Amino acid sequence: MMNVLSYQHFPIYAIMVLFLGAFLIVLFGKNKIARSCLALLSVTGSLALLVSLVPRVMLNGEIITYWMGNRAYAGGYAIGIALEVDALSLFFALLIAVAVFVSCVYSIRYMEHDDNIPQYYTLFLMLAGGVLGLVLSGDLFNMFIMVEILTFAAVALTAFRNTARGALEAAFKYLVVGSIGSTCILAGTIMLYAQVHTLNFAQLSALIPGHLNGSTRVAFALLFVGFSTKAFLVPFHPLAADAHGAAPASISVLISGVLTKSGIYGIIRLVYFLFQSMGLRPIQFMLVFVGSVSMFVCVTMALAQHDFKRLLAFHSISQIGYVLTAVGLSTALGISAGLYHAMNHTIFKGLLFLAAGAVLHETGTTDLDRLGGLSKRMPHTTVLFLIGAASISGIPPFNGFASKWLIYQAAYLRAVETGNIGYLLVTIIALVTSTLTLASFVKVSQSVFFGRLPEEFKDVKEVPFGMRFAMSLFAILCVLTGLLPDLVTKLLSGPAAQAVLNPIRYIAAARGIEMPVENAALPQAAGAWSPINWLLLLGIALFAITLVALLGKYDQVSENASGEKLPAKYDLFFSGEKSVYSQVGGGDLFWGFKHNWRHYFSFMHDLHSGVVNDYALWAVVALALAIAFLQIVL
Amino acid sequence: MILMNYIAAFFLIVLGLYTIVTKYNLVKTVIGLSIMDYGVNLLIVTIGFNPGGTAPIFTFSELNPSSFFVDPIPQALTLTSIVIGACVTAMSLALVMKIYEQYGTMDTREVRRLRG
Amino acid sequence: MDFPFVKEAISSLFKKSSCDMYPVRPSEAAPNYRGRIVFHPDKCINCMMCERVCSGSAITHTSEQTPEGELVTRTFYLGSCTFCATCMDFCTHGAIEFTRDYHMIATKEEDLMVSGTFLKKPPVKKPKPAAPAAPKAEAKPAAPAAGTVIKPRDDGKPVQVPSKCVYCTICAKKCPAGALEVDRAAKTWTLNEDECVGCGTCAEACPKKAILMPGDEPVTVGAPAAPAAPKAEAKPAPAAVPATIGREDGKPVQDPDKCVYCTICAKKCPAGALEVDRAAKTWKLDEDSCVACGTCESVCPKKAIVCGVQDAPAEAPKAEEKPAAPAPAEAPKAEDKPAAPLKPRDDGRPLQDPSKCVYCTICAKKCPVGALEVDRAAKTWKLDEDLCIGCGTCAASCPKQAILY
Amino acid sequence: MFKKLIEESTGKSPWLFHINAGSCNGCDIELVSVLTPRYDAERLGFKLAGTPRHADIVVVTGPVTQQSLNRVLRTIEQVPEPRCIVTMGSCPQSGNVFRGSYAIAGPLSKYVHVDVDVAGCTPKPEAVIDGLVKATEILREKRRAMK
Amino acid sequence: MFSLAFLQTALLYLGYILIFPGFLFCFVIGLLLCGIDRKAVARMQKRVGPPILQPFYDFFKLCGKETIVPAAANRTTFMLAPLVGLAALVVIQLFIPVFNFRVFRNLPEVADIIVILYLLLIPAVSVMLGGAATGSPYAGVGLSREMVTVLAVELPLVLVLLSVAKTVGNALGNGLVFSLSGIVDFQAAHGSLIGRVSMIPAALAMLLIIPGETGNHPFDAAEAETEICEGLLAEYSGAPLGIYKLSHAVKMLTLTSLFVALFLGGIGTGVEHLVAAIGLTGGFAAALSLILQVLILVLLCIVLTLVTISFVHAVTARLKIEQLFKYYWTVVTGLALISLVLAWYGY
Repeated sequence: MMNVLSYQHFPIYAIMVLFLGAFLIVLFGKNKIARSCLALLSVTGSLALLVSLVPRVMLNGEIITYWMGNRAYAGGYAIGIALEVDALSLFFALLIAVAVFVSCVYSIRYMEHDDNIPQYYTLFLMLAGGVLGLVLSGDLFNMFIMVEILTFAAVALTAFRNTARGALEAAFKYLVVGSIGSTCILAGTIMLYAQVHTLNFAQLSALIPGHLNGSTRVAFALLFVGFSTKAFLVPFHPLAADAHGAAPASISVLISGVLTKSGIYGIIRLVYFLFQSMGLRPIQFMLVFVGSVSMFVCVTMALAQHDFKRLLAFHSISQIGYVLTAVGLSTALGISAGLYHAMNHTIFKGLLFLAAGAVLHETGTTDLDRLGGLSKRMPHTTVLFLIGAASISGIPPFNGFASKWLIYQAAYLRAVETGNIGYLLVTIIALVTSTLTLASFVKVSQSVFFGRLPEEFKDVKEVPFGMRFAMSLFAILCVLTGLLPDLVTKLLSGPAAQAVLNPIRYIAAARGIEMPVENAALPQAAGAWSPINWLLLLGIALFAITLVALLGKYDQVSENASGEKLPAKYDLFFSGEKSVYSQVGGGDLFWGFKHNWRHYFSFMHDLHSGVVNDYALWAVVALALAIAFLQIVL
Repeated sequence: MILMNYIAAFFLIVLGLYTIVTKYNLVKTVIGLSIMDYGVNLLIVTIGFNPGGTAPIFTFSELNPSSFFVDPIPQALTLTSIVIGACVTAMSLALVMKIYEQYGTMDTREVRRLRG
Repeated sequence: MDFPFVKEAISSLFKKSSCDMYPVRPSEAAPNYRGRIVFHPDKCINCMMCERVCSGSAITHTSEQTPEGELVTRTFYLGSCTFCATCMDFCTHGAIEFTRDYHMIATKEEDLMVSGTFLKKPPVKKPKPAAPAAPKAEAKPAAPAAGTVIKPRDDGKPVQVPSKCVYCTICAKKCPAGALEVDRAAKTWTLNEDECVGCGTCAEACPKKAILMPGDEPVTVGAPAAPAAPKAEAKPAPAAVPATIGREDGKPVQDPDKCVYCTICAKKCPAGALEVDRAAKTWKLDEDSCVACGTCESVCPKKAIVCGVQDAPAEAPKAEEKPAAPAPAEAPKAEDKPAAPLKPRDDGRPLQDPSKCVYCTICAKKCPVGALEVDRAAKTWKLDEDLCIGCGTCAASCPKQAILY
Repeated sequence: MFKKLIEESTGKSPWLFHINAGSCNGCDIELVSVLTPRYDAERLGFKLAGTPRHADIVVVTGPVTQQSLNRVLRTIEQVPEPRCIVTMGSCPQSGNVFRGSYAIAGPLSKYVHVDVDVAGCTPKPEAVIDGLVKATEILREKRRAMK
Repeated sequence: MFSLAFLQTALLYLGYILIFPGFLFCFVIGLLLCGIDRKAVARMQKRVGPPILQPFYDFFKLCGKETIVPAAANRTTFMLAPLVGLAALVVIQLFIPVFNFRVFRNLPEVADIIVILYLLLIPAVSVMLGGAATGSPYAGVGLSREMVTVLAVELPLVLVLLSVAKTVGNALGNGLVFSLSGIVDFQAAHGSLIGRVSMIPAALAMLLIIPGETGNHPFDAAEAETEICEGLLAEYSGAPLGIYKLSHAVKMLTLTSLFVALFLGGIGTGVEHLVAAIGLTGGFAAALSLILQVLILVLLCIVLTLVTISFVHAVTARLKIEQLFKYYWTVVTGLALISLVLAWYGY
């Protein structure tokens, strides 16, 4: 028996801490301080435990295999329940832990005016524990259990503010389609079990190549569709939009930053471990196709949105599309870029959702057509939002750009290597989607933070420090991961990508065999981008220009100091009319673009009908298509 | 008989999906989910079934290579799955009640404030 | 896509620019451009016509009584001017001139003022200038004897026909230049030759047609004059064209019966094809210049011009009636009911309110066509129906609001 | 030296903002004709700006009707210093033929200090150029007086 | 660390940023290009046009004007946005090689063409945010149009860059060359890219992209001064406005010199040999060849400005925003696609 404090126990501790916290909050949650401390302690503990594993797993390439009750291999069969932590698992676990930590810090102030806060924290920690369990688990059935736990918690949290518009509806739709997905996972799991009679992931990975037949292909399709519902890929994206829009912002962070990642994690495990020996090209095609479609459809859907959080939700799926596309490229560079982007997505999307939550917290609405001009009232939130927006839109030097840039390179290199014009198309879609993303975030900046302040929001204040602190954490991460792409690749995404490409080590580790780390060179991009140098140059140039400008009395401006009665001079120019509140509505901002695409947009609008039957039908059709595709092509 | 089970499981899953897709009543949707769940449970149990096997209840002393029993793992899975299915049903029914309070209807075609 | 200007753009790149380079190379305004006003105070007779016709009220004057006479300063504010040149047109003496100078830039309002000052000498109080003129003036009344023929003078100045003159002093009052001196008691009529501008106002004003202007027929003193002769000649004209009046070619035809020779048509004629002499009562059409635009017809206050062929019968009787009947017929009407509240006439001509009228003669002075005759002493107010063009100036100028319009 | 440079530049790059305060459009068309190839005021650096914030010279045409008065004043107020106000045509200087109308708020000079009057109805483009050049000189003077 | 060599290097780079390919160069040449453009347009319209130095006058005049911050505006963003936009543009200029001259000769390259593509968004975003910060509804409309213009231009620009990368990569046999200096090096060795069949449509597309990216007529729906009061700049006055105008001028320089680097990179690179041929060596020769190269670059930029910006301005009328979008996503994208397909199949 190992020492209880040995690092092999850390993964299970990290999960248990969260569930224990959930349990304790049920007991002691009546006290405000107690529950906040408990929640914070659990998430901090979980994060700390995972971070302490970084040097071993990421740098040394160690794979931690932990058998529950020390029931290791017996007779060639993995009977016990295992946690198996390789670089990929740890990579996702770290993302999750960070997102959960920040979200928890944010919740303390954000949720303080709600009822039933103990239940909130309980569900929150269960959700976190579920996702963490999912990514650390080495057992397919346990993955299913965790999926159910997190779906449950997520549904309950979506409906948490059940008086909010559409919250119940969103929760119900999520529950129905999510259950279809879970059932698919269960059915897929059991079909694999029928073939090879094991549920241990490593052993499954080892055995499936010998049992590749129609049944396993159906199982693959079922699992793929099941994890796709968790990642909200097209055609499951309307659920994400509904759920994100209705849930409290701190939960939206988890749904977008954590839940979708669990889906991506599942898909990676599925494609690169379980079915690693399957012919790669059709599966690559499937991943890249679904990814590109998600990327493009969701970004265009986002352009048409009028609600801040719904818009963010669609972007969330669009970014997941990037991740899936990159992962589907199956090159070291692509996978590394995809994982990098997954991480960045968690960070900047978390930041954006928190900013949306801050706006909702202060103004009570997220309707883009009603908001405006908040930058004067909420300057910090604005800056933080802008960092997030610049990140997601791929503006250098923030993290979104760093990873997207790698994705472009990877896609184009892949296109050139294979000579496949489809990858070229994907590169172009990825490049254009980035600009479309920028467009919709320009829209949000204009409609929420800049533009004119409506009368009803005259007395809006800045959000409390606790919330700003949480957002700042994400913002700092945004900048850091953007400025240090090499470090991130070396420390986090690179090892994870190596792990993905070497499933043999994973399989071997489960049997207790240490395989040497192949010191494969880190993926190299074709182009060059060193954000630090660029930032240095920009800083010097900006400093110089500012200096010159200030010497030229740039800061001598006439401003309306009194602020009382507006002299006409400081009024806005309205062709001489008295200023009235008038602003182009958020949804109608890009008329010139939408006009050319009006048939597409009206088609998409009709398609997203909001009827749960339609969404279920999409799920069924997707399932049918996946099964048909795999049966025909493979 | 085993084939019959598989067909029944498949039929139940498809019936559940059919109910979810075509019925515009929230409660019927929940029923569809349950049916689908039962179908999968049936599938699991069927997979674990070995014709002629005994119940997998042994002590270590009784276990020997020649003992022939049904696979116990799927049965354990089924139990878990049933529990989860029950939870899903309970949760969705709770949501349906709340939706009915708020929307005053059970028709899914009218529960579509979020769309587009 | 179509780019029609590609060739043009490239070729203009190598051509000289079509730019005027204005400030570097000065540019002249087009002929007849109406720019800065120049006022010749020496020519001005202070008839106020310009001020009356100015639509922008750009012309003002100030006057000051000095021992020398009335010091009148007339100011043209270019900042209010529409440069329509109506003042120039109306100025009988050419005191207003429009130059081609368009450079009217000012940083102060005063820079846009054009003004001129002149001395208007009082007609009576000036013995000096009257003296040298006296002999001439006296020489004339002395000369005529019975049977002599009095001819109009060649120099455009008036000549009195003593046999007709009743020394009513109207001419003296009307004279814009104050060149006439008439003494009713002494029965003298003196013309100050220097002052006289030959405008003909006196001849027009004379109720007895006792003043001859150039172009008038000589009068044989003692013999019965035949002033109606031209009228008699004019009358048969409409009769000659019984069914329709007007010309086929759209050029104007005058109705002599209605025409009051107010000259408005001539002034408005864009082609300058009309020549109307008020004094001579002639109306001449230059057939070559006329463009048959019909402007004269539309501006004629008396509807005395017909352009194009029109049906005559409807108008013929009116035309025949007017000279004889209407004036006397309507005048009594107004006098019949002094008690009843006066109503403005419906033909657009002014009507006096005797109860208010103080017979100050201002209306008569302001009347642009001299259709009013007011005698202060006699307290009479007479309207020459034929001359009146219904402009309303009298009503506007009346200080007592005694004229209904 | 820098100040001198700015002052010189101010004289060479006057941007116009045109306000129609009830004009008959005659002056407006002439103002535009100043920018046509024949007169080409851009030679002298003139440029029509789209908003008063960019303008140096405000050109007002029209007799300043009651309806437009407030708007004209607001717009003029929004022009940054140094600024110069030019009235073009007789209307804003006096009301011209509309003088005394119930709808006319009167000459512009009643409300703001007008720097240059360009008389004429409408002024010839040459006259407009003259007036604008004059305004430019005033602008330069104003710039010199600043700071 | 603070050795003499370090100090020397630091000073050198400071010089790069502030003087030669950096700020001063951008300022002078950018405004000069702008002046030449205005003059040329005037000449094409048979006008005399403003003096070539007019943009300088405009800039200095704006520096001397009052800066009014509207009450509805967010002051920090209002004042900072123009500076960031300009700085970003100046930094981009550092990455564009002047034939053989490169700022980062001894350092790893900082940014490739894909990065430059996105760096070019920063000035656009800074204008948009600055405009949006004023709260003016005109800025709202302008922002919408500016963004749509960026969207419209982005797709063909992406295609052009990809086809250039592919062509060079094909020719060198190593797949892809994203590095701008790599592209210029290739051209120095193998002749300008414009000489290749596959690059002609791309160069044409790029020519059409330049006025759209800079927001020049007829693609200036975003700054339509007659309909939406200069759009985003509606509330700007004084020095910040001057900096925006300067940024616009610098953008012209950046894009034309990017065109030179992408398609005409072979033209000026022979100068060094020429200088060597007439027997000059040493520092003087290097300086001379640099000066000659810069002169050639400026000359080419001027020609490009005349062709793409001035000429197009003179012969067209402003497009409506949806026409603009359609135009770029059909005609120009079509051209770029032809090029990409040709490059793909190795022509």
